Amino acid sequence: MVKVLLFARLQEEAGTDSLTVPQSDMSVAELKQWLEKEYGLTSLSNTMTAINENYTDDSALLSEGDTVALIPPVSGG
Amino acid sequence: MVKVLLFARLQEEAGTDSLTVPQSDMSVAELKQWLEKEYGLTSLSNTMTAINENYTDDSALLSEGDTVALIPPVSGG
Amino acid sequence: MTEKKRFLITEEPISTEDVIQKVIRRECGAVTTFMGTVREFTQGKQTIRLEYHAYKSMAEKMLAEIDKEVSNKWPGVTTAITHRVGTLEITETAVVIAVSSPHRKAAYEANEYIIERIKQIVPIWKKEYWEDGTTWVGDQLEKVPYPEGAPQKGAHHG
Amino acid sequence: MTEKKRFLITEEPISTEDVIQKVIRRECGAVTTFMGTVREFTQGKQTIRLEYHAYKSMAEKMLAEIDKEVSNKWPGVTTAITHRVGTLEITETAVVIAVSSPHRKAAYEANEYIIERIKQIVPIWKKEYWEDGTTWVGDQLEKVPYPEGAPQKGAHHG
Repeated sequence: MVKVLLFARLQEEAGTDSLTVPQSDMSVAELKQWLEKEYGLTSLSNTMTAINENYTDDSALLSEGDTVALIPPVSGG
Repeated sequence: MVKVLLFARLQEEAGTDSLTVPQSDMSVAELKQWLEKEYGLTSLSNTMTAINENYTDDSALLSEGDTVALIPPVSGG
Repeated sequence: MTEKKRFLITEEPISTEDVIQKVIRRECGAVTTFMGTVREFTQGKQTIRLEYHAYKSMAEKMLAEIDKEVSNKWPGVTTAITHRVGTLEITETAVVIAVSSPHRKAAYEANEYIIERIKQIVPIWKKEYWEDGTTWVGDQLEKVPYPEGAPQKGAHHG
Repeated sequence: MTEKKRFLITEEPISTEDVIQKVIRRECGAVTTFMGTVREFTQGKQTIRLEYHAYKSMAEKMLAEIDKEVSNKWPGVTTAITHRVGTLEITETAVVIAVSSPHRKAAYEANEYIIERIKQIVPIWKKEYWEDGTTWVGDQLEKVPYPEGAPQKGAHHG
Protein backbone atom coordinates (compact mmCIF):
# COMPACT_ATOMS: atom_id res chain seq x y z
CA MET A 1 0.00 0.00 0.00
CA VAL A 2 1.24 3.47 -0.83
CA LYS A 3 -0.30 6.83 -0.11
CA VAL A 4 -0.47 9.32 -2.99
CA LEU A 5 -0.69 13.05 -2.35
CA LEU A 6 -2.14 15.32 -5.02
CA PHE A 7 -1.69 19.08 -5.34
CA ALA A 8 -2.94 22.04 -7.35
CA ARG A 9 -4.39 21.03 -10.72
CA LEU A 10 -4.06 17.32 -9.96
CA GLN A 11 -6.05 17.73 -6.77
CA GLU A 12 -8.83 19.38 -8.74
CA GLU A 13 -8.73 16.71 -11.46
CA ALA A 14 -8.98 13.90 -8.93
CA GLY A 15 -11.42 15.68 -6.66
CA THR A 16 -9.35 14.69 -3.65
CA ASP A 17 -6.02 15.56 -2.05
CA SER A 18 -4.93 11.98 -1.41
CA LEU A 19 -5.40 8.43 -2.62
CA THR A 20 -4.47 5.05 -1.31
CA VAL A 21 -3.04 2.56 -3.79
CA PRO A 22 -3.38 -1.03 -2.56
CA GLN A 23 -0.11 -2.34 -3.98
CA SER A 24 3.44 -0.98 -3.76
CA ASP A 25 5.33 -3.32 -6.07
CA MET A 26 5.91 -0.83 -8.87
CA SER A 27 7.99 2.06 -10.12
CA VAL A 28 6.99 5.70 -10.05
CA ALA A 29 6.42 5.50 -13.82
CA GLU A 30 4.08 2.55 -13.36
CA LEU A 31 2.21 4.34 -10.59
CA LYS A 32 1.75 7.36 -12.85
CA GLN A 33 0.37 5.20 -15.65
CA TRP A 34 -2.01 3.51 -13.24
CA LEU A 35 -3.25 6.89 -11.91
CA GLU A 36 -3.78 8.22 -15.43
CA LYS A 37 -5.87 5.17 -16.24
CA GLU A 38 -7.82 4.88 -12.96
CA TYR A 39 -8.33 8.56 -12.11
CA GLY A 40 -8.04 10.31 -15.45
CA LEU A 41 -5.12 12.43 -14.26
CA THR A 42 -3.29 14.18 -17.08
CA SER A 43 0.21 15.39 -17.82
CA LEU A 44 1.79 13.19 -15.16
CA SER A 45 4.89 12.77 -17.28
CA ASN A 46 5.43 16.49 -16.71
CA THR A 47 5.03 16.14 -12.97
CA MET A 48 7.79 15.90 -10.39
CA THR A 49 7.55 13.18 -7.81
CA ALA A 50 8.66 12.97 -4.21
CA ILE A 51 8.80 9.83 -2.13
CA ASN A 52 8.59 10.58 1.59
CA GLU A 53 9.32 14.24 0.87
CA ASN A 54 12.44 13.59 -1.22
CA TYR A 55 12.42 14.31 -4.92
CA THR A 56 12.92 11.23 -6.98
CA ASP A 57 12.53 10.17 -10.60
CA ASP A 58 10.27 7.92 -12.63
CA SER A 59 12.54 4.88 -12.37
CA ALA A 60 12.42 4.82 -8.57
CA LEU A 61 10.79 1.77 -7.03
CA LEU A 62 8.13 2.16 -4.38
CA SER A 63 8.13 0.41 -1.04
CA GLU A 64 5.29 -0.59 1.23
CA GLY A 65 4.13 2.39 3.28
CA ASP A 66 5.69 5.07 1.08
CA THR A 67 4.05 8.44 0.68
CA VAL A 68 4.27 9.56 -2.93
CA ALA A 69 3.63 13.21 -3.77
CA LEU A 70 2.86 14.24 -7.33
CA ILE A 71 4.19 17.73 -7.76
CA PRO A 72 3.05 19.80 -10.74
CA PRO A 73 5.32 22.70 -11.80
CA VAL A 74 5.73 24.81 -8.68
CA SER A 75 4.94 28.51 -8.62
CA GLY A 76 5.74 29.85 -5.19
CA GLY A 77 7.43 33.14 -4.50
CA MET B 1 31.14 87.12 2.43
CA VAL B 2 30.75 83.36 2.15
CA LYS B 3 29.76 80.81 4.73
CA VAL B 4 31.91 77.68 5.01
CA LEU B 5 30.50 74.46 6.48
CA LEU B 6 32.87 71.90 7.96
CA PHE B 7 32.18 68.23 8.59
CA ALA B 8 33.73 65.19 10.21
CA ARG B 9 37.52 65.43 10.55
CA LEU B 10 37.57 69.03 9.29
CA GLN B 11 35.06 70.05 11.94
CA GLU B 12 37.29 68.57 14.61
CA GLU B 13 40.42 70.20 13.16
CA ALA B 14 38.80 73.63 13.09
CA GLY B 15 36.95 73.20 16.36
CA THR B 16 33.78 74.55 14.76
CA ASP B 17 31.15 73.46 12.25
CA SER B 18 31.09 76.72 10.29
CA LEU B 19 33.17 79.76 9.43
CA THR B 20 32.45 83.07 7.82
CA VAL B 21 34.93 84.30 5.25
CA PRO B 22 34.70 88.06 4.74
CA GLN B 23 35.41 88.11 1.02
CA SER B 24 33.91 86.13 -1.82
CA ASP B 25 36.08 87.14 -4.76
CA MET B 26 37.95 83.88 -5.16
CA SER B 27 37.85 80.35 -6.50
CA VAL B 28 37.22 77.21 -4.46
CA ALA B 29 40.94 76.41 -4.77
CA GLU B 30 41.85 79.82 -3.37
CA LEU B 31 39.38 79.41 -0.52
CA LYS B 32 40.93 76.06 0.33
CA GLN B 33 44.43 77.54 0.39
CA TRP B 34 43.22 80.36 2.62
CA LEU B 35 41.57 77.91 5.04
CA GLU B 36 44.68 75.76 5.20
CA LYS B 37 46.71 78.82 6.09
CA GLU B 38 44.30 80.49 8.49
CA TYR B 39 42.79 77.46 10.23
CA GLY B 40 45.42 74.80 9.80
CA LEU B 41 43.00 72.51 7.96
CA THR B 42 44.72 69.62 6.19
CA SER B 43 44.14 67.48 3.11
CA LEU B 44 41.74 69.96 1.55
CA SER B 45 42.93 69.00 -1.92
CA ASN B 46 41.39 65.61 -1.17
CA THR B 47 38.08 67.14 -0.13
CA MET B 48 34.96 67.48 -2.24
CA THR B 49 33.25 70.84 -2.30
CA ALA B 50 29.62 71.83 -2.65
CA ILE B 51 28.37 75.35 -3.29
CA ASN B 52 24.80 75.82 -2.09
CA GLU B 53 24.40 72.05 -1.84
CA ASN B 54 25.61 71.30 -5.37
CA TYR B 55 28.91 69.53 -5.90
CA THR B 56 31.41 71.67 -7.70
CA ASP B 57 35.15 71.65 -8.42
CA ASP B 58 38.20 73.63 -7.38
CA SER B 59 38.02 75.98 -10.35
CA ALA B 60 34.52 77.24 -9.49
CA LEU B 61 34.27 80.91 -8.54
CA LEU B 62 32.45 81.93 -5.39
CA SER B 63 29.72 84.56 -5.21
CA GLU B 64 28.65 86.82 -2.40
CA GLY B 65 26.36 84.92 0.00
CA ASP B 66 27.37 81.43 -1.13
CA THR B 67 27.42 78.57 1.32
CA VAL B 68 30.46 76.40 0.68
CA ALA B 69 30.57 72.92 2.20
CA LEU B 70 33.88 71.09 2.48
CA ILE B 71 33.09 67.41 2.21
CA PRO B 72 35.71 64.85 3.27
CA PRO B 73 35.39 61.34 1.80
CA VAL B 74 31.88 60.21 2.69
CA SER B 75 31.20 56.96 4.55
CA GLY B 76 27.46 56.59 4.92
CA GLY B 77 25.59 53.36 4.48
CA MET C 1 7.64 28.40 19.02
CA THR C 2 6.42 28.84 15.49
CA GLU C 3 7.75 32.39 15.39
CA LYS C 4 11.30 31.12 15.81
CA LYS C 5 11.26 28.73 12.86
CA ARG C 6 13.58 30.09 10.22
CA PHE C 7 11.77 28.21 7.44
CA LEU C 8 8.06 28.55 7.75
CA ILE C 9 4.89 28.03 5.73
CA THR C 10 2.04 29.91 7.36
CA GLU C 11 -1.58 30.87 6.79
CA GLU C 12 -1.14 34.12 8.72
CA PRO C 13 -0.11 37.49 7.28
CA ILE C 14 3.69 37.79 7.37
CA SER C 15 5.45 40.36 9.50
CA THR C 16 8.59 41.35 7.60
CA GLU C 17 10.04 42.68 10.84
CA ASP C 18 9.67 39.27 12.51
CA VAL C 19 11.49 37.55 9.67
CA ILE C 20 14.28 40.14 9.78
CA GLN C 21 14.72 39.66 13.54
CA LYS C 22 15.54 36.00 12.96
CA VAL C 23 18.71 36.89 11.04
CA ILE C 24 20.05 39.94 12.93
CA ARG C 25 23.43 39.15 14.49
CA ARG C 26 26.29 41.17 15.97
CA GLU C 27 28.66 40.05 13.23
CA CYS C 28 26.43 41.32 10.42
CA GLY C 29 26.67 44.62 8.66
CA ALA C 30 24.09 43.96 5.98
CA VAL C 31 20.58 42.54 5.89
CA THR C 32 18.65 42.18 2.65
CA THR C 33 15.02 41.26 2.41
CA PHE C 34 12.82 40.28 -0.49
CA MET C 35 9.06 40.51 -0.30
CA GLY C 36 6.97 38.96 -3.02
CA THR C 37 3.70 40.89 -3.12
CA VAL C 38 0.48 40.29 -5.03
CA ARG C 39 0.57 42.42 -8.17
CA GLU C 40 -2.67 43.66 -9.69
CA PHE C 41 -1.68 43.51 -13.36
CA THR C 42 0.42 40.95 -15.19
CA GLN C 43 0.96 41.75 -18.86
CA GLY C 44 -2.16 43.88 -18.84
CA LYS C 45 -4.36 41.22 -17.28
CA GLN C 46 -5.99 42.04 -13.96
CA THR C 47 -5.56 39.74 -11.00
CA ILE C 48 -8.47 39.75 -8.54
CA ARG C 49 -6.67 37.72 -5.87
CA LEU C 50 -4.29 34.80 -5.48
CA GLU C 51 -4.45 31.52 -3.71
CA TYR C 52 -1.30 29.73 -2.59
CA HIS C 53 -1.22 26.05 -1.71
CA ALA C 54 1.73 24.14 -0.32
CA TYR C 55 2.89 20.68 0.55
CA LYS C 56 3.70 22.23 3.90
CA SER C 57 6.06 19.76 5.54
CA MET C 58 8.08 19.17 2.37
CA ALA C 59 8.08 22.88 1.50
CA GLU C 60 9.64 23.77 4.86
CA LYS C 61 12.15 20.99 4.35
CA MET C 62 13.07 22.31 0.90
CA LEU C 63 13.49 25.84 2.28
CA ALA C 64 15.97 24.38 4.76
CA GLU C 65 17.71 22.62 1.84
CA ILE C 66 18.04 25.94 0.04
CA ASP C 67 19.56 27.39 3.21
CA LYS C 68 22.17 24.63 3.12
CA GLU C 69 22.99 25.46 -0.49
CA VAL C 70 23.33 29.13 0.48
CA SER C 71 25.62 28.35 3.42
CA ASN C 72 27.89 26.40 1.09
CA LYS C 73 28.01 29.15 -1.50
CA TRP C 74 28.15 32.13 0.89
CA PRO C 75 29.68 31.06 4.21
CA GLY C 76 28.74 33.33 7.08
CA VAL C 77 25.30 34.15 5.72
CA THR C 78 22.15 33.51 7.79
CA THR C 79 18.72 33.20 6.17
CA ALA C 80 15.07 33.10 7.21
CA ILE C 81 12.17 32.47 4.85
CA THR C 82 8.43 32.62 5.47
CA HIS C 83 5.92 31.79 2.74
CA ARG C 84 2.24 32.38 3.18
CA VAL C 85 -0.53 30.11 1.90
CA GLY C 86 -4.26 30.65 1.49
CA THR C 87 -6.04 33.56 -0.15
CA LEU C 88 -4.09 36.79 -0.69
CA GLU C 89 -5.39 40.14 -1.84
CA ILE C 90 -3.56 42.69 -4.01
CA THR C 91 -0.44 44.16 -2.27
CA GLU C 92 -0.38 41.41 0.37
CA THR C 93 2.90 39.65 0.96
CA ALA C 94 3.30 36.07 -0.23
CA VAL C 95 6.91 35.51 0.77
CA VAL C 96 9.60 37.21 2.83
CA ILE C 97 13.25 36.25 2.49
CA ALA C 98 15.73 37.78 4.93
CA VAL C 99 19.49 37.34 4.61
CA SER C 100 22.14 38.72 6.94
CA SER C 101 25.83 38.81 6.18
CA PRO C 102 28.96 40.58 7.40
CA HIS C 103 29.16 42.28 3.98
CA ARG C 104 26.51 43.42 1.58
CA LYS C 105 27.49 41.66 -1.64
CA ALA C 106 26.75 38.22 -0.25
CA ALA C 107 23.49 39.47 1.28
CA TYR C 108 22.19 40.57 -2.13
CA GLU C 109 23.46 37.55 -4.04
CA ALA C 110 22.20 34.96 -1.58
CA ASN C 111 18.80 36.61 -1.36
CA GLU C 112 18.30 36.56 -5.12
CA TYR C 113 19.53 32.98 -5.27
CA ILE C 114 16.92 31.96 -2.70
CA ILE C 115 13.94 33.36 -4.59
CA GLU C 116 15.14 31.68 -7.80
CA ARG C 117 15.44 28.34 -6.01
CA ILE C 118 12.03 28.72 -4.35
CA LYS C 119 10.54 29.08 -7.80
CA GLN C 120 12.32 25.89 -8.89
CA ILE C 121 12.08 23.33 -6.13
CA VAL C 122 9.74 24.32 -3.28
CA PRO C 123 6.33 22.60 -3.54
CA ILE C 124 4.10 25.67 -3.47
CA TRP C 125 1.47 26.49 -6.08
CA LYS C 126 -0.16 29.74 -7.02
CA LYS C 127 -3.66 29.96 -8.43
CA GLU C 128 -4.52 33.25 -10.14
CA TYR C 129 -8.09 34.46 -9.97
CA TRP C 130 -8.79 36.59 -13.03
CA GLU C 131 -12.05 38.29 -13.84
CA ASP C 132 -12.78 35.50 -16.33
CA GLY C 133 -11.43 32.41 -14.61
CA THR C 134 -8.52 30.85 -12.81
CA THR C 135 -5.07 29.54 -13.69
CA TRP C 136 -2.63 27.35 -11.84
CA VAL C 137 0.51 29.35 -12.57
CA GLY C 138 3.36 27.37 -14.10
CA ASP C 139 1.28 24.36 -14.95
CA GLN C 140 0.03 25.74 -18.24
CA LEU C 141 3.60 26.07 -19.53
CA GLU C 142 5.73 23.34 -21.01
CA LYS C 143 8.37 22.98 -18.36
CA VAL C 144 11.25 20.65 -17.83
CA PRO C 145 9.89 18.25 -15.22
CA TYR C 146 13.05 18.36 -13.12
CA PRO C 147 14.61 21.80 -12.95
CA GLU C 148 18.36 21.92 -12.64
CA GLY C 149 19.44 21.11 -9.14
CA ALA C 150 16.27 19.36 -8.04
CA PRO C 151 17.53 16.58 -5.84
CA GLN C 152 17.74 13.20 -7.54
CA LYS C 153 17.21 9.76 -6.08
CA GLY C 154 20.40 8.68 -4.37
CA ALA C 155 21.72 12.18 -3.91
CA HIS C 156 22.49 13.36 -0.39
CA HIS C 157 18.87 14.32 0.08
CA GLY C 158 17.61 10.76 -0.51
CA MET D 1 4.73 64.71 7.79
CA THR D 2 8.27 63.50 8.32
CA GLU D 3 7.14 59.89 8.07
CA LYS D 4 6.04 60.42 4.50
CA LYS D 5 9.35 61.77 3.20
CA ARG D 6 10.82 59.19 0.89
CA PHE D 7 14.38 60.50 1.42
CA LEU D 8 15.06 61.13 5.05
CA ILE D 9 17.95 61.74 7.41
CA THR D 10 16.80 61.15 10.98
CA GLU D 11 18.15 60.92 14.52
CA GLU D 12 15.48 58.39 15.48
CA PRO D 13 15.74 54.61 15.23
CA ILE D 14 14.51 53.48 11.81
CA SER D 15 11.43 51.33 11.37
CA THR D 16 12.08 49.12 8.36
CA GLU D 17 8.34 48.53 8.08
CA ASP D 18 7.69 52.28 7.75
CA VAL D 19 10.21 52.60 4.94
CA ILE D 20 8.71 49.59 3.16
CA GLN D 21 5.21 51.04 3.39
CA LYS D 22 6.35 54.08 1.40
CA VAL D 23 7.03 51.94 -1.69
CA ILE D 24 4.20 49.38 -1.61
CA ARG D 25 1.98 49.80 -4.68
CA ARG D 26 -0.66 47.71 -6.43
CA GLU D 27 1.47 47.39 -9.54
CA CYS D 28 4.42 45.89 -7.67
CA GLY D 29 5.23 42.24 -7.26
CA ALA D 30 8.61 42.65 -5.62
CA VAL D 31 10.00 44.74 -2.80
CA THR D 32 13.64 44.55 -1.78
CA THR D 33 15.12 46.16 1.28
CA PHE D 34 18.65 46.70 2.42
CA MET D 35 19.50 47.43 6.03
CA GLY D 36 22.98 48.52 6.95
CA THR D 37 23.55 47.46 10.55
CA VAL D 38 26.38 48.19 12.97
CA ARG D 39 28.80 45.26 12.88
CA GLU D 40 30.83 44.41 15.95
CA PHE D 41 34.00 43.23 14.23
CA THR D 42 35.72 44.55 11.12
CA GLN D 43 38.80 42.60 10.09
CA GLY D 44 39.18 41.34 13.65
CA LYS D 45 38.96 44.78 15.23
CA GLN D 46 36.13 45.40 17.68
CA THR D 47 33.78 48.32 17.21
CA ILE D 48 32.30 49.71 20.43
CA ARG D 49 29.78 51.98 18.72
CA LEU D 50 29.42 54.25 15.69
CA GLU D 51 28.57 57.86 15.23
CA TYR D 52 27.05 59.11 11.98
CA HIS D 53 27.06 62.76 10.99
CA ALA D 54 25.37 64.26 7.94
CA TYR D 55 25.04 67.45 6.01
CA LYS D 56 21.34 66.84 6.42
CA SER D 57 19.72 69.07 3.81
CA MET D 58 22.22 68.20 1.11
CA ALA D 59 22.18 64.50 2.04
CA GLU D 60 18.40 64.32 1.55
CA LYS D 61 18.81 66.16 -1.73
CA MET D 62 21.46 63.70 -2.92
CA LEU D 63 19.23 60.75 -1.96
CA ALA D 64 16.56 62.28 -4.19
CA GLU D 65 19.19 62.64 -6.94
CA ILE D 66 20.01 58.93 -6.63
CA ASP D 67 16.29 58.20 -6.95
CA LYS D 68 16.28 60.13 -10.24
CA GLU D 69 19.22 58.08 -11.50
CA VAL D 70 17.37 54.90 -10.51
CA SER D 71 14.17 55.97 -12.28
CA ASN D 72 16.15 56.55 -15.44
CA LYS D 73 17.90 53.20 -15.28
CA TRP D 74 14.94 51.14 -14.03
CA PRO D 75 11.66 52.75 -15.07
CA GLY D 76 8.73 51.73 -12.91
CA VAL D 77 10.77 51.37 -9.75
CA THR D 78 9.88 53.30 -6.57
CA THR D 79 12.42 53.90 -3.82
CA ALA D 80 12.52 55.14 -0.22
CA ILE D 81 15.69 55.70 1.79
CA THR D 82 16.13 56.60 5.45
CA HIS D 83 19.58 57.13 6.97
CA ARG D 84 20.06 57.57 10.67
CA VAL D 85 22.57 59.92 12.29
CA GLY D 86 23.87 60.16 15.85
CA THR D 87 25.22 57.39 18.04
CA LEU D 88 24.44 53.79 17.07
CA GLU D 89 25.10 50.64 19.05
CA ILE D 90 26.02 47.21 17.66
CA THR D 91 23.17 45.64 15.56
CA GLU D 92 21.35 48.97 15.23
CA THR D 93 20.27 50.02 11.76
CA ALA D 94 22.10 52.89 10.06
CA VAL D 95 20.26 52.87 6.75
CA VAL D 96 17.19 51.29 5.19
CA ILE D 97 16.70 51.24 1.43
CA ALA D 98 13.37 49.97 0.08
CA VAL D 99 12.70 49.42 -3.61
CA SER D 100 9.47 48.24 -5.18
CA SER D 101 9.11 47.07 -8.75
CA PRO D 102 6.69 45.07 -10.88
CA HIS D 103 9.43 42.43 -11.26
CA ARG D 104 12.16 41.28 -8.94
CA LYS D 105 15.29 41.70 -11.07
CA ALA D 106 14.99 45.48 -11.11
CA ALA D 107 14.19 45.54 -7.39
CA TYR D 108 17.46 43.79 -6.56
CA GLU D 109 19.60 45.72 -9.04
CA ALA D 110 18.26 49.15 -8.14
CA ASN D 111 18.63 48.47 -4.43
CA GLU D 112 22.28 47.50 -4.75
CA TYR D 113 22.91 50.50 -7.01
CA ILE D 114 21.50 52.81 -4.35
CA ILE D 115 23.77 51.62 -1.55
CA GLU D 116 26.80 51.95 -3.82
CA ARG D 117 25.83 55.50 -4.74
CA ILE D 118 25.16 56.44 -1.11
CA LYS D 119 28.72 55.43 -0.31
CA GLN D 120 29.96 57.64 -3.16
CA ILE D 121 28.05 60.88 -3.13
CA VAL D 122 25.83 61.36 -0.07
CA PRO D 123 27.42 63.66 2.54
CA ILE D 124 27.28 61.36 5.54
CA TRP D 125 30.27 60.41 7.68
CA LYS D 126 30.85 57.50 10.00
CA LYS D 127 33.10 57.69 13.04
CA GLU D 128 34.18 54.35 14.46
CA TYR D 129 34.76 54.09 18.18
CA TRP D 130 37.31 51.37 18.85
CA GLU D 131 38.61 50.31 22.23
CA ASP D 132 41.76 52.31 21.57
CA GLY D 133 40.50 55.38 19.74
CA THR D 134 38.34 56.68 16.92
CA THR D 135 38.50 56.83 13.12
CA TRP D 136 36.59 58.85 10.57
CA VAL D 137 35.93 56.06 8.10
CA GLY D 138 37.02 56.77 4.55
CA ASP D 139 39.07 59.81 5.41
CA GLN D 140 42.19 57.89 6.33
CA LEU D 141 42.31 56.35 2.85
CA GLU D 142 43.72 57.93 -0.26
CA LYS D 143 40.59 58.46 -2.29
CA VAL D 144 39.84 60.10 -5.58
CA PRO D 145 38.33 63.43 -4.51
CA TYR D 146 35.43 63.20 -6.94
CA PRO D 147 34.03 59.70 -7.32
CA GLU D 148 32.69 58.83 -10.72
CA GLY D 149 29.32 60.38 -11.24
CA ALA D 150 29.56 63.07 -8.59
CA PRO D 151 27.79 66.01 -10.16
CA GLN D 152 30.09 68.61 -11.70
CA LYS D 153 29.67 72.37 -11.89
CA GLY D 154 27.45 73.19 -14.83
CA ALA D 155 25.84 69.79 -14.95
CA HIS D 156 22.08 69.59 -14.56
CA HIS D 157 22.47 69.75 -10.81
CA GLY D 158 24.15 73.18 -10.83
